[in-house]
Amino acid sequence: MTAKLSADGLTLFRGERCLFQGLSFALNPGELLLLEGRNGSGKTSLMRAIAGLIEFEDGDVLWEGKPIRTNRPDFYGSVVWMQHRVGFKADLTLVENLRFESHLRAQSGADLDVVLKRLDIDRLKRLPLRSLSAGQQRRVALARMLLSSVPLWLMDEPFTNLDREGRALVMDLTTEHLSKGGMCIMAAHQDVEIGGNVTKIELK
Amino acid sequence: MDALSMGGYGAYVWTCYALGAGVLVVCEWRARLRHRRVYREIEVRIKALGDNQ
Amino acid sequence: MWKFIHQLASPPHFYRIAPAFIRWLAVPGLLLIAYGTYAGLFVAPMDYQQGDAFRIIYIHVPSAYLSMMAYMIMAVSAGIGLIWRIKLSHAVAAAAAPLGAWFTFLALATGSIWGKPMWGTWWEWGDPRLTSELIMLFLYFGYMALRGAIDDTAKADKASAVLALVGAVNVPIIHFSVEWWSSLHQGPTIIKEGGPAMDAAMLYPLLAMILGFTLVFGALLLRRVRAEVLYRERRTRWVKEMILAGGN
Amino acid sequence: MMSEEDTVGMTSGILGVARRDLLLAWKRPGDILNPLFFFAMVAALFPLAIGPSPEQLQFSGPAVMWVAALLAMLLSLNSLFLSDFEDGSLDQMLVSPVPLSALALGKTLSHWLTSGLPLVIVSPVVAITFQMPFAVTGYLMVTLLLGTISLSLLGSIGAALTVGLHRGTALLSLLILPLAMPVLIFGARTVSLVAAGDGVAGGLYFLAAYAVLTLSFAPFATAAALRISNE
Repeated sequence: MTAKLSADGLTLFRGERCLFQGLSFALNPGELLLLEGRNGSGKTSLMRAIAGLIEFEDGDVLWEGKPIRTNRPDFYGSVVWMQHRVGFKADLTLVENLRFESHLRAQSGADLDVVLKRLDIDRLKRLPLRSLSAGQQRRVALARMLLSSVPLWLMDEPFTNLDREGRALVMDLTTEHLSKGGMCIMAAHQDVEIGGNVTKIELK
Repeated sequence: MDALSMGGYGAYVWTCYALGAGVLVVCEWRARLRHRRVYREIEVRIKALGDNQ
Repeated sequence: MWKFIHQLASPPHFYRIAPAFIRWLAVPGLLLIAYGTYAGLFVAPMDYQQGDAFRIIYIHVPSAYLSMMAYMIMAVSAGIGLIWRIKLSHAVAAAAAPLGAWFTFLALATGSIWGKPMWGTWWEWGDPRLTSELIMLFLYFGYMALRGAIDDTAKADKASAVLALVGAVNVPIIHFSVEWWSSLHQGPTIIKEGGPAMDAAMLYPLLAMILGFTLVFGALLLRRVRAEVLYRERRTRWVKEMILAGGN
Repeated sequence: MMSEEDTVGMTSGILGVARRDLLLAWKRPGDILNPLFFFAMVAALFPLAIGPSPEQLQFSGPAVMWVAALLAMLLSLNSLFLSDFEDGSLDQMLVSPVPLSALALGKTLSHWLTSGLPLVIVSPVVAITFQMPFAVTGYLMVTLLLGTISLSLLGSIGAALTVGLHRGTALLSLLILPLAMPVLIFGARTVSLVAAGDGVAGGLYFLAAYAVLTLSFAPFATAAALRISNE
C-alpha cells in the first residue's frame, strides 16, 4: 500500500553545502513525523522543501503516490503550513487576517469564537496584529490550522516564542489532530511529548 | 589610395569594419578569459582541499 | 536521435567535444568573413545612391540579424531549461546574452556611422530599425542585470528564463510599435538598405558575411557555454578528475 | 452551505486577495498618495524646465504626462510583493490549492485600483496646467486607463522577479522600462495625434489589444517568478 505522503532519496543543497542525502520517509493518517536537530542543521530547509517551496537536488516527495511537484493543487489542498514568519498582515486585525484564510484553503466550518477561546486569544479579536506579542501571533497561526479542514499539518518550530502553557497547547492540539486521523510533520529542537505514532528523523 | 578613401566615405567605412573586427576579437577574448578564470578558481580550490585532507 | 541529444546535453561530453565543434565553425566562418570583407570592400560595385558608404551594410546587416538571432536562441533555450530542466540549455541562455548585447552594440554603432553621411546626423529617431536595436540593447542589459543580481546560479537561471520569455513575447510588439511610431514622423527620407533588386556582385558578399558571422557566432557561443558549463559543474567529480589530470 | 469548490476557487482567490490589499491600502493611504504626488511633481518639473510658453506646453503635454505616469507606476511597483515576501504571506499563498496565477492577478488588480486608476482620475487636473483642451483630456484619460492596465500587469512580473533582491528598485526599472515602451509609444502618440486633429482609433485599438494580451500571460509569468523568487 502506498503511504499517504512519502519521500524517497531526497537530497538537498543550500548554496554550496549538502544538507542531507538519500533521505526517505513515509507518513500515514494518525502519524507524526518529527524532524530533530540543532539550529542550522537544515530542518527549516527540509520543511520548506517538503512544502514545495524549494526544490530538492534529487528525489521526490509523493502525495498519494504522485510527485507534488507536478500535482501542486492536489497536495496544497490538503496542507496547512506554519512557520516562523506567521504570514499575517500586521495592519489587519486578527479577525480580518483569519477571514482572508477562507480564500486560500478549505475551512472546517468550526466556530471562530470557540477556536479563539480555546487558544485564549478571543479578547484580541479586534486588535491589529502588530499590537500582539510574538507568542500571541503564534496562537493566531494555530487558529489558522484549527479553522482549516486539511489533513496534513506542516509545522516548522511551532514552539518558538511560546510559554510552557502555549507549548502544552500545541502538543494537545497536535495529539487531538492525529487522533482524528490527521497527519503532522514537525521540526523542533525541544523535547516533544505527543501521544501516538511518532517517527523521528535526526538531522546532523 | 583610391580604394582606401572610398569616395570620401573612407573614415566611416573603415571605422565600421574595424569595429566589426574589434567586437569579434573582444568576444573571443572575453570567452577565453572567463574560461581561464573559472579553471584557475577550481584548480586553486581543489589544491587547497587536497592539503586539508 | 534522442540518445544523441541526451548524450550531447551531458555536461562532461559537451565539454570534451566542444573544441572540435568550435574549430569546425570558426574556420569556415572566418574564411567566409575574409572573402566577404574583400569582395564587399573592393569587388562589389558602388551603390549609385549611397556611394561607397553602402559597404557598411556588410557589417551592419549581419550584426543586426545576429542581435535578433541571439535573443531567440536565448529565449528558446531558457524556455527549454525552464520546462525540461536541462542544465545545459540554461548555460546556453546565459552565454548568448552578452554575445547578443555585443552584436546589438555593433549593429547600433555601424547603423549610426552609416547614418552620419546618409542623414547628416549620428542618430535619427525616425529610423525604426535603429530605435528597435536600441530597445533590444536595453532588453539585454535588463536580462544580464537580473542574472548578476541573483547569487544562486539555479535561481538566476530560472528567474532570467522567465524574463527572457516575457521579452520574447514583447520583441515583435516593440518592433511593430516602433514601426508605427516612426511612420508618423515626417523626417528625412530613409534610404532602404539594399532593395530586392540587388546586384549579384553586391549580394554574394552580403550572404557570405551573414553566413560567416553566424558560424563565428556559433563558435563564440560554444566557447562561452563551455566556460559556463565548467563553472556550473565545478563541484562534480569529472571536473575534479579532469583538472587533476591537467586536462583543459 | 457552500461546497468546497465555491469557497476555495479562482474567483474567490482573485477577489479575496484584491479585497485584502485594498483594505491594507485603506489603512495606509500614503502608499496611494505618494505616487500621485510624484506624478504631479514630475509633471510640474517640465514646465519649469521648458519655460512657460503655452504653445510649447500644449505640444509636449501628452508626452510629459505619459512619462510621468509611467514613472509613477514604476515607483509604486517596488512594494507590490515586498511585504508579502517579508511577513510570510507569500508562503501562505504558495501553499494553497488556489492557483498562484489567480492570487497574483488579485494583487495586480488591487495595484491597478490603487495606483493606475488614481492616476487616470487626477490626470485632468494636471492636464489643465498644460493647457490641454477638454476633448484631448478625454482621450488622455482613455489611453491612461488602458495603458496603466498593461503597465500594472507587466510591472507585476518585474516586481515578482526582483522581490527579495538588493538594489531591487533600479533593477526593476531596468527590466520593465524596455517592455513598457509599446505602451508609452501608443499612449503618448495617440494623445498627440488627437491634439493635432488626426485619427486615433488605431492607437486605442492597440492599447486595448495589448491590455488583453498582457492579461492573458502576465499572471502566469508573475506566478512563475514568485515561486522562483521565494525559494
